[in-house]
Amino acid sequence: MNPENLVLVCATAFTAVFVLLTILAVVMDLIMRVFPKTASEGIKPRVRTGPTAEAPPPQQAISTSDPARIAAIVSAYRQLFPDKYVVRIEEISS
Amino acid sequence: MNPENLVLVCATAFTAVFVLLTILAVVMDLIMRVFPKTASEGIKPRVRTGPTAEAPPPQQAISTSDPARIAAIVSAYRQLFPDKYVVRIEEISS
Amino acid sequence: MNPENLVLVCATAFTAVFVLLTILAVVMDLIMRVFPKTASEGIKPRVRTGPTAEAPPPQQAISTSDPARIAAIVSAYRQLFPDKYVVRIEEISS
Amino acid sequence: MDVFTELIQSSGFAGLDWRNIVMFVVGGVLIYLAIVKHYEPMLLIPIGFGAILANLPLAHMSAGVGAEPGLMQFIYKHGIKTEFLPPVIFMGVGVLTDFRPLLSRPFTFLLGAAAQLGIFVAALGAFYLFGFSPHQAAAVGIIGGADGPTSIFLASKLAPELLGPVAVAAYSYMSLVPIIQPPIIRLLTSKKERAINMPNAKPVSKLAVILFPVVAGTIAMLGVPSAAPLLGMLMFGNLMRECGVTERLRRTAGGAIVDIVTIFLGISVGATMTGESFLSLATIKILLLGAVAFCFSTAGGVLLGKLFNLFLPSGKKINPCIGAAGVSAVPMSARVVQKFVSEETDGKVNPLMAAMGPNVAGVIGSAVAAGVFLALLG
Amino acid sequence: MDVFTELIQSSGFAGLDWRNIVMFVVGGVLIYLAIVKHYEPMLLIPIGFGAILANLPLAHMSAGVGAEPGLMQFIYKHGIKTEFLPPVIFMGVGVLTDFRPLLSRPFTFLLGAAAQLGIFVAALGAFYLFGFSPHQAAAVGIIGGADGPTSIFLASKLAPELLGPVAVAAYSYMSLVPIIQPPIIRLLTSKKERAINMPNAKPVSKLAVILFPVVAGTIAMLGVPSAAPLLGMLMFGNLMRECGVTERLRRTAGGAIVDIVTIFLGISVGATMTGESFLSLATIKILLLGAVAFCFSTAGGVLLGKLFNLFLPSGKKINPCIGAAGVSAVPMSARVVQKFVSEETDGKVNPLMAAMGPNVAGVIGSAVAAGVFLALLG
Amino acid sequence: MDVFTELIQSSGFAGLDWRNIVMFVVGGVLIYLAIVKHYEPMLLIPIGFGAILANLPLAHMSAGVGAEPGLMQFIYKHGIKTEFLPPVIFMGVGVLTDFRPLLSRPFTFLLGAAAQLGIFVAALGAFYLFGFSPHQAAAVGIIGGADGPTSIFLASKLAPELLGPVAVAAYSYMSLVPIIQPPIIRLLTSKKERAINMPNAKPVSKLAVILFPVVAGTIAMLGVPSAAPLLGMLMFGNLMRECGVTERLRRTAGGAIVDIVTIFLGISVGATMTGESFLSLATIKILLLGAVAFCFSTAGGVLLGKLFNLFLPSGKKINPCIGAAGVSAVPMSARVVQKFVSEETDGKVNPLMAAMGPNVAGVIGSAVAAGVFLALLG
Ligand code: NA
Ligand code: NA
Ligand code: NA
Repeated sequence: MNPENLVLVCATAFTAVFVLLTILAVVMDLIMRVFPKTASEGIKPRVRTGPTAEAPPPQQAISTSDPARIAAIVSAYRQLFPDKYVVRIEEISS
Repeated sequence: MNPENLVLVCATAFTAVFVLLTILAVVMDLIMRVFPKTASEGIKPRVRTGPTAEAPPPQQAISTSDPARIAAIVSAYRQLFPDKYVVRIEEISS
Repeated sequence: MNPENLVLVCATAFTAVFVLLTILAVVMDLIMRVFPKTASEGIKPRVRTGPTAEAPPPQQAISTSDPARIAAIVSAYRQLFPDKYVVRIEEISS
Repeated sequence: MDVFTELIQSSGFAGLDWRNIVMFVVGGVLIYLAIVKHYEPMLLIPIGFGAILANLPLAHMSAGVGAEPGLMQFIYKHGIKTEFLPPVIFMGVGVLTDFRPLLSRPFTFLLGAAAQLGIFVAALGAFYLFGFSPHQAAAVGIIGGADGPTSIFLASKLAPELLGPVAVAAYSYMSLVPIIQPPIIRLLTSKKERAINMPNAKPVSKLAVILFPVVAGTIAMLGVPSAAPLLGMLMFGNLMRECGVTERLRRTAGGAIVDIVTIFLGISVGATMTGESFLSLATIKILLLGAVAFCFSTAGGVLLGKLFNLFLPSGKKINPCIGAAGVSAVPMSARVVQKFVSEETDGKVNPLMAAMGPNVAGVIGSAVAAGVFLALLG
Repeated sequence: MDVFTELIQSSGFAGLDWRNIVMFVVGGVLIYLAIVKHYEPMLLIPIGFGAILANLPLAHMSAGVGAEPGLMQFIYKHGIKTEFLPPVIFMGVGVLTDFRPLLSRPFTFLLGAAAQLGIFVAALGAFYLFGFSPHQAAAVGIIGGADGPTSIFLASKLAPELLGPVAVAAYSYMSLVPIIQPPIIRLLTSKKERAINMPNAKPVSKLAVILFPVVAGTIAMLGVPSAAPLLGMLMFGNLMRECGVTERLRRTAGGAIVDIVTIFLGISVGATMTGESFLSLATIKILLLGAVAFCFSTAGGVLLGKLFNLFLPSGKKINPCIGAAGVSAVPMSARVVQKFVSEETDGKVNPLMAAMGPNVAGVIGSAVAAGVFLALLG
Repeated sequence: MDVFTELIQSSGFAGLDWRNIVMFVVGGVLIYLAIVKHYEPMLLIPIGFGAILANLPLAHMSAGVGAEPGLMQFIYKHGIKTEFLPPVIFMGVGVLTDFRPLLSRPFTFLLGAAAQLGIFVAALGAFYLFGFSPHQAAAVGIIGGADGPTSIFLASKLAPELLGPVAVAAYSYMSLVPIIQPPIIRLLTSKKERAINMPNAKPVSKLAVILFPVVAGTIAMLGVPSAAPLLGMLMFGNLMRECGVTERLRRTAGGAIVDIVTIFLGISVGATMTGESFLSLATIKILLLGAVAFCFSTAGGVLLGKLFNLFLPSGKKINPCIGAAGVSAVPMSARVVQKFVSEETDGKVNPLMAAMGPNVAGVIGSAVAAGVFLALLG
């Protein structure tokens, strides 16, 4: 490819990014369908404040925990501690 | 030595391993005779469960502690926790 | 400079060390005059025993704490623990 | 008196020119921003101090193309020119990144792709408007990927003479994400769109999390082989994170190794910023293009989110704001989106987890973009 | 459409052949064994992932003889070809190894020597039966030393083209010790022999423990100078462990340094496993010979224990089972012996400490064997 | 029998000569001093063991000018000859050093300068009395700076053939500070002078502490550009320490990095000590000159303190003993002064903090001296 034709280079690159990430999305979706989360993996919604460098895990096992409640906790927490964030909510069923 | 004569090479190597490790055994035995463990170094049979990567220290000061008892503890412990092992038994004389 | 004339080399080097460290002393003195310690930085004379590799912070805010008392504490402490040293004295006003 | 004269002449004071002094100020400003404004301090402290070192006359402490041998050039030559340190940082990024939010909402892969738009806009602008060469334009454009090590990796290969300004722009704008992104998101979304709640996330099995670095990594590296140093190490780090049997490697790879590499990468990148090379019109152009790149990347992510909504049924619509997090700048950008949406909805909508999806996808996206640039221009 | 074609052609998918795909499976199997079966995960995770990287067409991520320049080849060239990383691992082994069990029963030095038998049986088999060159035969034989870094060190010097399969065989069989050793021990010992209790151990003074790395190290390195890189660093690490005054060096040498080196050693060794080089009859022969080597080493240790008993008075007889621990594979093999004997005697005999003696002696034994091979063939 | 003969001949025992054995003893003595007397164990354990390694015939474990390729020479060539490791140690020193005591008493900068006197006395003695070349004389003199990495840095550049003895002398005398300094301080001060209390210290603002590495570092490196590798990394480390926003970099730079570099620096410096090079009259001269250097440095600091007092009003006089701490040997020397004065005054005067000022100034002082030597002789 003629490097001077940067429009084509950019179009190729952007297309490649889209195509590749779409493939990854499809493949990972497939994998999750074939190997779904089993019950034994545990249903444990928890809250923990973690170091900011590490991405928080997603809310797991939504069914057992009201998302609105999570949102409320997260929101309230962030009011109090703006530089921390909620990565886990641990519930003790009583 | 002709490298093609691998029998000789192997014989030499195995002999070297034996001779050298025998010398080390003799020398270290001598060192331990010349510098025996002094009383002040403490007689403290203890049990501790350690990380598996590290080799456990040997049973020290056997005289103060029944080896059968150690074996019993070790054995019992391993039944319960097969991936841990006993590296120290701490006795509290009562 | 002729390297053989080591007297001159040494004289230059020693002068350089003096001149440079004097400049640093003046500059840092100036900086501390321009940016003095503010009240908000806290007046907290404290004692802490630290690892020996790390240099201790100086006695801060002498005004609130009798230097003789610090010296007494430091001295007494060193009698007891010759390989430790006092780096902070924390006072609880009562 | 003679000794004193000689002392002065062999000192750096004699060789000092105005550009050195300006660069001392630039270095000082970067250090100031790091300390007071908390702009990416892990990188801007070393880069800022490196910029000072590079401008000490006769000290041989600069690095980069044509630099004289010295400590910084040694680190640059063996760590950056060899393309070793940036992939190692990527290993650490892999160790520190949880891809579950992405896996639990696979469509966010696409938002992470769209949010690379700024890369290409800035590259084209650099080439057609500002007269950069194609190689330089690609290196400048990658700032829009909002990913420091990717920018350093690509710039050191395609346009090492621009490494300093590209790295400074990348890290600075990553820190400016809280200022750059909210107005753009506000401009492109309606009050109603911002209030879309998207509580549903697929459960992610442990097996999927472990297969991700192996399978997705292999596919991505097959797709764009020239991105393999970055993607390979990213996925290797992530495998060490998730496999559960290499705890001590994980801890060291995400701890001591990242720190060691960050220190040496940062200070030697900073040391490429000699006054001679940094104080030029090109740097101003790069800073300008970098800002443009971040804006377009933000917009790209948001707009794709809106496009999705055209086709999605009413109950399944997504909050387009999370597309902005696709620029990467992990995890800053996801938090900016969370804060923005939460404030706009009085705390009712909190899309932090949803935003982490495009956020980590954006890391892969910009590495892929860098790989394609390398393949076609390298 | 043209863009898309070009994209596909410059991708790795086009260059993929069946051997690459087989190697992806091999890499995946190694990762699976590491995660699910806990086979030496610290090494097999990096090696497995490295094997995948090596087989990505056009990615330049393979290493070894004739590999194109790239990240993995960079690590291989500077870390393995220079003979730097394996000795550094040995320093960490020295830091993590307690030689007291060996010192408290000096005769176990000899069991550690006998359990190197498999090295020589396999080397001779490789040469005379399978047609390997003498250099290759030695590199294959060393698998019987059951010591990863020693195998990598020797193979990278004598037969770098076999580095991948040799390392895989060494680490795999080390993990298979619980399966390989018990039947051989059972075959070679009587019920009565297995029940021999050996509670007596000499007390070991702190001074002897400190003198060991210095004195024994010096003698061993004088005896076999070509083993000095391995033995020197092993003993240096052990001196840092035992001297009691270098606590922070000890902690870093046994922690961060081992981890860093393991990561880079593992992934670059894995990256030597291109399909082209790995998928050959030689690899199958090596895996076969490796199994033979482990069996003969186990037998060697046990048989010398039995030979000892011919000359020892009835009260002082040793349990020949502990000889099997002389293969090294620290501490797995000693634990296998402990478990085997304890189960055979209903928990009455527990020779863990006694087995740790030959176990750590075996590390020295195989390093010495490697040194002699180097001296005579290198 | 033939095999056995060949085995012996290819061993190091055959090549052993008396110098090797003497060096084993020297190495053993260094290890003994480190363990029993706690003489700088972090360095003397590696140096002592390295000295043993270097003297193993046929092991190729020595380093330095003309050494054969091998593990130690590899580390030496890539870590020391490249001038990489000593500045990295200095980064760690910067991380571990608190300059507040110096800033709170700025006049102690001058005491830290005066206490470099021994450097120049020893250098002149080495040149005019002992016949060393100017380059060698400077490398020998720097021992009087009482700073290990500075000594290694300068010696490796100006007189690599003397690296071993210079490093051994520097670290040994640093450990002997408690024995060397008190008599000299006692000789030069009166009972009354020792009892001078100096409780007043300026308060030091956080801003001043942060500006110190940037501003003072820049000025010092402008003044003596050839000291930039040492001073630059020292100040960079100190900035990471004090800036408050790079906690994890600070922890790794003062922890794992210092440890890793200390291990490899120490053992490869030790490995330069072959009997051939170390067992010479030059070594004895160097040890003698090193002692002289420490004495004169101590005296220099004390005497400048006395000179100050001639001009200071009675209430503001300083305790001249603290000048002795200016040799550096941080923090040993400051503690020696504290102990000496405290004992002399029955615990009434405790100048520890005041002595830390010249103590840390001495680190800068000797780095500057090394820089000037490099500029004029290098
Ligand atoms: Na990105
Ligand atoms: Na072995
Ligand atoms: Na000094």
